[in-house]
Amino acid sequence: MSWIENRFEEGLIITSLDWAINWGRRSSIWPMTFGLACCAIEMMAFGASRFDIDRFGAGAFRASPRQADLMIVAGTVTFKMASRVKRLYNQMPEPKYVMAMGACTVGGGPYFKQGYHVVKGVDLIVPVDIYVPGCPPRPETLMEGLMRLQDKIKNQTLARDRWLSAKDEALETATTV
Amino acid sequence: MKTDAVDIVLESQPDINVELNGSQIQHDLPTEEMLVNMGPQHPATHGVLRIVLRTDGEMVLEAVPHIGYLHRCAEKIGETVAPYQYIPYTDRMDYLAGMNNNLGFALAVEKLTGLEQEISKRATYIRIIFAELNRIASHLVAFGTYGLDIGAITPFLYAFREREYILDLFESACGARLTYSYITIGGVTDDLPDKFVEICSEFLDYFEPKVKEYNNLLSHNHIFVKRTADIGVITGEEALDYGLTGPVLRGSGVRWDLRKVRPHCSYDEFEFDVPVGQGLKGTVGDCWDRYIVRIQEMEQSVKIIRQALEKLRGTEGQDVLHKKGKTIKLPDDDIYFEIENPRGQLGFYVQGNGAAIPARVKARGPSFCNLCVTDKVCRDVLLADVAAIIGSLDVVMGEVDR
Amino acid sequence: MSQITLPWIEKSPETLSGYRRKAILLLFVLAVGHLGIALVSLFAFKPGQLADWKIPFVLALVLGASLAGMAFTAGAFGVVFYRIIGKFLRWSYVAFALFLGGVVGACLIVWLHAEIFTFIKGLSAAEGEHRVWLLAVPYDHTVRNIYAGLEAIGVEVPVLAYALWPLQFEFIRDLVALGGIIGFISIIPAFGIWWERKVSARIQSRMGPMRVGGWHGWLQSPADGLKLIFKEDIIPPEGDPLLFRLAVYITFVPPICAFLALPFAAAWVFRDLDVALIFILAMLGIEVVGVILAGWASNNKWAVYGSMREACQMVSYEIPMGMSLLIPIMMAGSLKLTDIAGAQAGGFWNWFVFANPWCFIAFFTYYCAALASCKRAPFDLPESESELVAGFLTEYSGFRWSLFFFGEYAAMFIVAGLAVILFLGGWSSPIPEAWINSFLTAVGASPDGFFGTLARGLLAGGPIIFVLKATFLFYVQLWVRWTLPRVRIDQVLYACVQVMLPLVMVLLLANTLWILGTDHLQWGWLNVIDGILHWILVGIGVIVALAILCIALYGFKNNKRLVGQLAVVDQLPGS
Amino acid sequence: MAPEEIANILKDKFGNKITGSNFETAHPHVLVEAKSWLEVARFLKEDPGLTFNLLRSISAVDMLEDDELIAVYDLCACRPGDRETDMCAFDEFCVKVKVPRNNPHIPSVANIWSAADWHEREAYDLMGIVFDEHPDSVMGVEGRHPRRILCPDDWDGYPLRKDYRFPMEYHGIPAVTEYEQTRPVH
Repeated sequence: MSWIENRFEEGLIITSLDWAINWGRRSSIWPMTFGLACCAIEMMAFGASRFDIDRFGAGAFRASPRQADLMIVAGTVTFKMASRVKRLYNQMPEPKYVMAMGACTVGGGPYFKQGYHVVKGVDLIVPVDIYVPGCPPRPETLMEGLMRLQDKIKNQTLARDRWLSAKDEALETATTV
Repeated sequence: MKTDAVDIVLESQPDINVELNGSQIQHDLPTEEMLVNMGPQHPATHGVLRIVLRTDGEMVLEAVPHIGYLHRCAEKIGETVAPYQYIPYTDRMDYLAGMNNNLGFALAVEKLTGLEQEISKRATYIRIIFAELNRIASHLVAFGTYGLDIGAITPFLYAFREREYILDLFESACGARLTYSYITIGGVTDDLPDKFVEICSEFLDYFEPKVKEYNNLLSHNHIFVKRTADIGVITGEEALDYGLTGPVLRGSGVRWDLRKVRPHCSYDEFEFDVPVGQGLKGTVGDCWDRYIVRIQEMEQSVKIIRQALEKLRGTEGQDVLHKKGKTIKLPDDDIYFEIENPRGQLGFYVQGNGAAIPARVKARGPSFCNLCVTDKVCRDVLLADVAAIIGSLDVVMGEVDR
Repeated sequence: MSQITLPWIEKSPETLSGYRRKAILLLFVLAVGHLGIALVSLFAFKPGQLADWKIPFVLALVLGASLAGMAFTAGAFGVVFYRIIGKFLRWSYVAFALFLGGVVGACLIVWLHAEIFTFIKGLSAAEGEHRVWLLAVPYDHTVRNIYAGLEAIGVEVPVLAYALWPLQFEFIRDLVALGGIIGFISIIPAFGIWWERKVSARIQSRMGPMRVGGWHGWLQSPADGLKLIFKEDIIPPEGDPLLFRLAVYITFVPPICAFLALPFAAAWVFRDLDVALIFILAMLGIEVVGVILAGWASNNKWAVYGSMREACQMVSYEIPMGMSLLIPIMMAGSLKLTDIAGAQAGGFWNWFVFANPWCFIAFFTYYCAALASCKRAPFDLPESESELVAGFLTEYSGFRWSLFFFGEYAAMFIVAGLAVILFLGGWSSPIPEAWINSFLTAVGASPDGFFGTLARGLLAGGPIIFVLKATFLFYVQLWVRWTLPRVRIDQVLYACVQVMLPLVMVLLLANTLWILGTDHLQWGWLNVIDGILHWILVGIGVIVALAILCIALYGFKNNKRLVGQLAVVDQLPGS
Repeated sequence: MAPEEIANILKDKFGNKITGSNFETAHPHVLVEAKSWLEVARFLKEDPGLTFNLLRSISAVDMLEDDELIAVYDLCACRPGDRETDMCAFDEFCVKVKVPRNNPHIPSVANIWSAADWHEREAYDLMGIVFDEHPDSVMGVEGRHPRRILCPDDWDGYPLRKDYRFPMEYHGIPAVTEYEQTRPVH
C-alpha cells in the first residue's frame, strides 16, 4: 500500500481525489525492463517504433524495480528464476501491477506437460492482474492488456476497504477479548 | 586492452605495500575487492543471464556467468513428441532466428531419414530466402541491442523499424511474427503468398541503403569505436579452442562459414562473401570486429536473397511440402547435423529407435558455446566493457538454456 | 468490463453521491463564510486608520479569508463540475491553449512581482525610526507611508497598503521570489520531460506520448508527477535513512537557489549579485554531494558505482567549465551577469562567441563540460542504464526519485542559460535595437506606443528572447542525448584531464594576451587580424544557423521519406 | 579426410583402446573406452595430421535397455585453407564413449578443448555423467563432480535420464497444478 491508501474512510474528498489519482496512475504505467524469453522480443517490439507503448504514457521502461509500476512477466518462468521474480515483485513500490504475458506465464504453455523445470503459471509466485495469452502475444494483444489494466486502475479507490476494515476490527476484538 | 586511457587506470592501481628504503609503507587507500551480482534482471544481460563480477573499483577482475534461468526442458520434450511436433519448440530456442532453428532441425531429421533428396527445389529456395531474411532480422536486433549496451538508444529503434518489415513478410507467409514453424520436415508448410517476390525485392531495395545509414550512425561513430575497438579481443586459436562459431569466430579473423565450407540446403549455388574481422579499428577479434561482421553479413544476406528470388522464378507449381514429413518414422540410428545460424553453428543431435518419436534430441546452441568464453575475456576490463563484450557475443538466453 | 467482479471495483462512484452532495454543501458554506468575513473586514478598515498594529489582523482577516474563500469556491466548483472540467481538459486544442495561458500567466505574475518590488524600493522612507513589535527589527516604511505612495499613483485602496507592507523586508521579498522560481522550475522539468519524450520519439520515428490530456499527451508530466507522489516511499532498511532523505534535498535545492542569481533580462533578476557567476557555479557544484550521499545511503553496489562515477566526473569537469567561463568574464571585465550580457548588446556580431577564436572554442569547451556536469549523455555515466541498473537512483522510488529529475532539469536549464548569457548575447536580440526602432518609425508606428513596445519587447530583447535561446541550447542537449553512445569512465576522465584542461588553459592564456594586444596595447596589426577573424567567425555562425534551419525545414518537408515508409507496407497484413 | 581413414590412424596408434566403429550410419563414429579417452582426445587435437581443434558438441545419451550412458563427442577440424578463397578446410569426426549407467565416469577433456567445460557440466547436470578432473568441480555425496549448470544446485536427479521422476514441488512452488503427472514412456 502506498502512503495514502487505506488510511481514510471513503467519502467527502477521497472519492473526488480518486478520480485524479487514478487518472495519474493509469496515464503513466511504467513497466520494468524485465524480459525473460521470447515474449520479451514482442515486448521490445511494443516499445519500438511501429507500436510505440509511449503513446499511452507507458514508454518509460525503468531498469530498477523501485521506479516501476508494472512488471510484465514476459516469458517462461523457471524454478531457478522463480525466487528472483518474487524478489523483483517485492522490490517494487505500491501500487504495483503484474501482467502475465504469454502462454508460459499464464499456465505453463507448451512446457506444461514435460517441463520439469518450468513454473506452471507465474500466478503461483506473484499475484497477477492481467493475463495476456498468446505464444508470444502480438504487440496488439499487449496493447489490449495495457488498456484493460488501465480500466482496472480506473476503478480503484484510496479509501479503506469496508470489508477489510471490518475484518481488521473483528480480528482486533478477537485478540483483545 | 591497449588503449592509453585504460593503461592509466591499470597503472593507477595502488600497490598496498611498497618497499621504500627498506621499510614497508602502508598506503592510505587500500582497495578492497567486491562481489557484484549482475543479473538475472539487468538491462545489459540480454535476458536472464547472471554474471557474478569480482571487481576492484571499476575494474572487473573476474566475471563468472551463471546460466539456466530459462532452462525450459526442450530436450526432454524432444523425447516425447514426433519431430513434426517438435518444430515449434525449436522456434522458442533461438527466438530471434526461429526460421533458422526450424531449418536446422528439419535438415537433421531429413538427413537421418533420407528425406533430404526428395525436397523440391522450390522448397529449398524458399527455405533459403526465409533463413536469410531471418538472419537479417536477427542481426538487426543484435545491432540495435548492441547500441543499447553502449548507450545509444536510437539505433535500437531504427533496427526494430526495419525488422517490422521483415516480420510483415514472415507474417504474410506463415501468419506468425516470432515463432514461425514455417520451415518444417519435408519442406515448408505453405507456398509463398501472392506478390511475395515483388514485395520482398522492394524491401531489399529499401533495406540496402539503410545499412549505410547504420554505419554512419553507429559503426563509425567515434565514441562507439573507442568503446568497442581493442576491447574483448579473442584470437582465432582461442575462439576455436572455446568452440566459438558464427560472427564471433569470423570476427576473430577465421574465415569459417558452414554455408561455404560444407554447404547445406544448396547454398553452394549462391555467390556471397564471408566477411571476417580485419581489425580495421583495433586488434583483430575485438568487439568492433564482431559487430561489423554482423553488419556486413546483412549485406551478404541481401545478396543471397536476391539470387534466390531470381532462381525462384522457374519453379512455380512445385510441391513445397513433402507428404511423408508428418508421418515419418525415425530409423534406429543417430545423426549430428549443424547449420549456420545467425549466431553460429546450430547443431541437432537426433537419435531414433525405429519409432516415430526420437529417443534423444539434443540441441547445440551456438550462444551456449559463445557465452562460455565470457570468463576468459572479461578479465581486467572495466565494468562498462562487460556490457560491451556480452553484447558483442550476441547471446540469446533461450538457446543457451534451452 | 462488467465481468470483473472484484469487490472494490463494484463500488462505482454513483453509490457515493450522498457523500459528494455533503462535500459540495460544506465547501460552499465554507467559501461563503470566508468571503463574507473578508468583505466585512474590508469595510471595517477604513482609510485613515492606517496603524501598524493592524497589519496582522488585516492580513489574516482580509487577505487570508478572501484567499481561503476563493480556494473553497474553486474546490466546490471542481467537485460539482469535475466531469465537465475533465472533458474540457481533454478537448485538445483548448487544453493546450490553457497550458499556454498558464505559462503566460506565470510570466505575468513574475512581471507583476518585479513591478511591485520596484515600487516598494522606489518609495521614500517615512520619518522617524520604526520597529516591529517583538522582533525589534527597524524598518523604513509605515503603512501610512506606503498608502501615501499608492495615492500618488492613484490607487486608493488602503488594504493594499497593508498587504504591501511586509514586502519592504528583503527577506520577505526573497521568499516571494523563491515561490515564483519554484513555480518556474516546476514548469521547466514538467515541460522539459514531456518535450524530451516528444523529441526522442521524433528522432526515433515514433509518436511519443499521445493520449494523456488529449493534444500530443501534453499532460504526461503532470500525470507522471501525480502518480509518483502517491507511490509507496521505500527507504532501504539496511541503508542510512537520514542521509537517504537528506541527499534528495541537497541535490534538489541548490539548482533552485542558482535561479535566484540568473537574470532573465536586465531588470528580470531576483538578486543581481556582483558575484552571480561564482554563486551559480558554487550552487551547481553542491549537487554532487547529494549524489554521493544518495549512492552511499542506498546501501546498493550499483548506487555506489554511480555516485563514485559522479564524484570523479563532476570534480574534474568543474575545472574546465569554470576556466572556460573566465574568458567571457575577461572580455566583459565583470562577474555580474547583467553586465556581461549588457556588454554584448547590439547585434549578434557583438556576441562573445564570435569575439575571437579563443572565445569561440571556449563556448564549445564550456558546453561539453556543462553536459558532463549535468550528467547528460554522452556523459550520463552515473545513471547509465545499461551498465549500472539506474546508478545512484537505483534505490529511490516515488517522489524522491522525481525530485532528482527536477534538480537535473533545472541544472540543465541553468547551464544553458549561463551559456546564453556569457556567450550568446544574453537577452539581447540578434538584430540591433536601433534597427528595430528605425523600422518601426519607417512603418509609421511609434517605438513608445503600444505596438512599438510590444514589438520591441518581442524582438529587441527581453526574457522571451532569453528563454528561447536557452531552450534551443536545452534542445541541443536532448538532441545529443538521443544520438550519441555513452563514453566510458576512463575516457571521460582522459578527455577532461588530458584534452580539455590543457586546451582551456591555452585558451585562457591566448585570450589574455589577445586582449592585452588589442585593447590595451592597441597593436594595429593585431587589431586587423582580430577584425578579420571576428568576421570569419560571424560568417561561420551565420552559416551554421542557416544550415540548421535548412536541415530542419528539409526534415519537416520530407518527414515521410526520412522516417522510411515502405510503399508496399499497406499490402501486408498487420500494417 | 574420410572417417575411415581417421579411424585407421586411431586404431594404429591405440590398438584395442578403440573398442569399435561404425561407418554405415548417418553418423560415422568410433567407440573409445572411457579410461583412455583423455589420451585419444589429446592425440586427436595435437596430431599434425588430424588437428581436431573445434569441439562442437558433447551429447549425452541414455540407453536404458543396454544399461549404459553414451557421451557423443562431435569434433571438427578447422585448418587454414588455400590462399585463393582463404576458406578453412572442413573435417568432421565423432567419438562415442560408453560408460555403465550406475557408475558413469569419463575423464574430462576440458583442458584439451576449453569448449568442453560447459558441455561436460551440462552433460553432468542433465544426464549425470561424472567427468573426472573437471576444472569446475564441486564435492558431492558420491565424490567430486562438475558443477551443475542449467538446473539449480540443489536439484534432485538427472532430468534427461529415462527413469527420471519429475519433481512434485520445488521450494514450495507446486510443479504440477491440476493434471496427473505424466512421464514419457519408451
